[in-house]
Amino acid sequence: MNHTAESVAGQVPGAAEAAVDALPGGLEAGIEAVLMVIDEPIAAGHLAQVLEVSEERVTAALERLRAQYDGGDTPRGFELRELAGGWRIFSRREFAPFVSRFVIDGQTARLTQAALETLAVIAYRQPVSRGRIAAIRGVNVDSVVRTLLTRGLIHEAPDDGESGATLYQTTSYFLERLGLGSVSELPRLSPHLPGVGDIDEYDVDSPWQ
Amino acid sequence: MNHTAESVAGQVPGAAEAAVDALPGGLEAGIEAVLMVIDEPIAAGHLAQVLEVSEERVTAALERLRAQYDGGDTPRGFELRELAGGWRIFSRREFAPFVSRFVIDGQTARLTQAALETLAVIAYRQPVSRGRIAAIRGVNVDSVVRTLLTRGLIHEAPDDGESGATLYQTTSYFLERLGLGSVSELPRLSPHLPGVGDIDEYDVDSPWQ
Amino acid sequence: MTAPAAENTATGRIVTDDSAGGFRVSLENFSGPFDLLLSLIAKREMDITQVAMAEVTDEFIAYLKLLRGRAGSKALDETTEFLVIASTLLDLKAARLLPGSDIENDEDMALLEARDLLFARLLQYKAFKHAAGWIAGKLHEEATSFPRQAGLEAHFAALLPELVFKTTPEALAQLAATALAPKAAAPTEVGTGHLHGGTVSVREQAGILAALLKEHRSLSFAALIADAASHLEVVARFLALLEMYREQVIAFSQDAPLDALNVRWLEPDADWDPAALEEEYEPAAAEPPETSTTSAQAIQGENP
Repeated sequence: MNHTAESVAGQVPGAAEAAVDALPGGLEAGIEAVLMVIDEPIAAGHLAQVLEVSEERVTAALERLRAQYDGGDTPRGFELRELAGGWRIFSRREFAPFVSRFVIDGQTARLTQAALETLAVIAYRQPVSRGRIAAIRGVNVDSVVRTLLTRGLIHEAPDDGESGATLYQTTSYFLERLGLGSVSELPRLSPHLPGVGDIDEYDVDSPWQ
Repeated sequence: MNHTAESVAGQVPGAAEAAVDALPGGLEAGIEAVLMVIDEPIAAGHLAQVLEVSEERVTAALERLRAQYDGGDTPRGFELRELAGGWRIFSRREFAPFVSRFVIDGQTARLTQAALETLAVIAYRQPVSRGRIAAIRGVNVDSVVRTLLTRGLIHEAPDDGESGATLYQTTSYFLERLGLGSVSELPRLSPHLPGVGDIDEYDVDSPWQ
Repeated sequence: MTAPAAENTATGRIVTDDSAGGFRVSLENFSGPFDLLLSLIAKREMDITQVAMAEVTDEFIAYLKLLRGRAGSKALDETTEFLVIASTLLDLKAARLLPGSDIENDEDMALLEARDLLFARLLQYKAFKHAAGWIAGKLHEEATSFPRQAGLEAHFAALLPELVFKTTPEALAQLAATALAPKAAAPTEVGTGHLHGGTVSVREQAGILAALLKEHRSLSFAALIADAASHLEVVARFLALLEMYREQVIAFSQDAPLDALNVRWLEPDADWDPAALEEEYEPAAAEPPETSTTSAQAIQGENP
């Protein structure tokens, strides 16, 4: 997130060794120490700032850690994943049956088909108004949108000051729940849709098209 | 991802192989998976019960993990400590200066809207479990409950010995910040609000929601 | 892409009933007209791009009838959406049934455009439905991976900047009330009270007016509506006055524009009867209850 100018110094060969390098375990252990206390994904840039090394070094170290955790015959019980614009430790999926007993999750209530379809429209057309969602789905979506708001999967987009309509977009929590780094990782809509965007004046050149 | 049938069971001759032994990383990875996610120390006996192996095996595996994390020249950035009758993973002490910087820089001094709402629910329904708060708010509240705990606004209620769930209630610090003498001085809610018992009956998955 | 047929099976809404020589639709949970249309197309195993929509039109209309019969089960606007699509389908079907007329007239063009628009919207909906399936799969898959969120250790928590806490007890109570309030349930009934507003009979109001005027001979309009219980009654009395004027039992006088309107009884014959008024303002004779209501309920009963 915060790209400090000082951090770039670390990548210069022969540059003074950062304080973290002098500690047992070095940069990788330093990264792990911070990963232990975060409660949302942390960007490599933020880690670089905290640890006073370059973002490039942090990213490389994160990749090494990820490979170590996943390593070969004896992977660790946790994994390091990059999603929603940052890095975070997760329990390894195979152990979900054991871990799930310790996790209380209000999200386990499944989304209805209507909620899923509405979420899909918002994800691909964001920012988008309720009226447009309703036009695509052919039904009123007011209560479904409210459900998605309550669950933190979408939020109101910052007012563009032009149209009066409230626009909705997905949250970083949505990305976390889907394990995505950004909305650009959503799969393309069916390629069977040439020109459909024209019909209702949708933006064909939208990045999500 | 591959569920290799490789097993650690050989370490204990004659012992029946547990399900966790069949997973990649085996018992140690299973313990790690749980340790990474929990937020309070867990007893070896509890781990043994969840992982369906003997407590002796769990204790031995915990000792091996502790040695691995502390290991020689390249310790990890986290450590496994036994305290208060249980085990928990902490960030390694040597890296405290970096973690401290992260805490001081990154944290906001205000409660989020989600935290305030959760605090309100706890104030009016105390003592209350995380699961019930999640049901009322319709979202995962683990993270905000932890924030409220960290901030000293709530604490765990004395165990009632019946339900296994941890119950939360507000603290005297909470009353202090609100300028109240006791919880009974909180403004009354309108009488037509449903009792807590009714909350559970909401049809979360109504097809029309 | 997920086969529409599979989606149809998964939702299981369409039930073919050969013995009845027709089909039945179990009324639950099409999330919209596009959803239903897709299912019908899948059932006919038709390519969505083929011009064979007429074949599903009958079933769509039949579904609509059941929908209408199930009183208040759908929001009004939702039903309207179904109607819009049904009318488009009917247009398409009619065009197919009529003997080949001139191709290039405006109506045909409009029809083709309507058809293309409908297809385009259907295709679009289908794509989003597919995307929704992908999202559901990811959510399910990711639900097995739990993030570490152990929180700050005590010695780090002590470093946190002092909490800024300006919430008042009243604000907290408001938050609690909102959080604890029952979630707004989906309306189970479409309110039609505003459409009927209780029955106010013009003829009945005319009777009241006649009695008043017989007694006082001349009254202002304001006096005549002084005891009206609702706007609707005021309107009914005004309509009644117009009727009575046409019947030449009263006369109007107004000294200046926007001045008070005075109504004078003309005593045409002593026993003028408001029953003589025409019935054009009366509600249509009560129709027997929709038969489809009962049949829809019967079907529900079979498919709980």
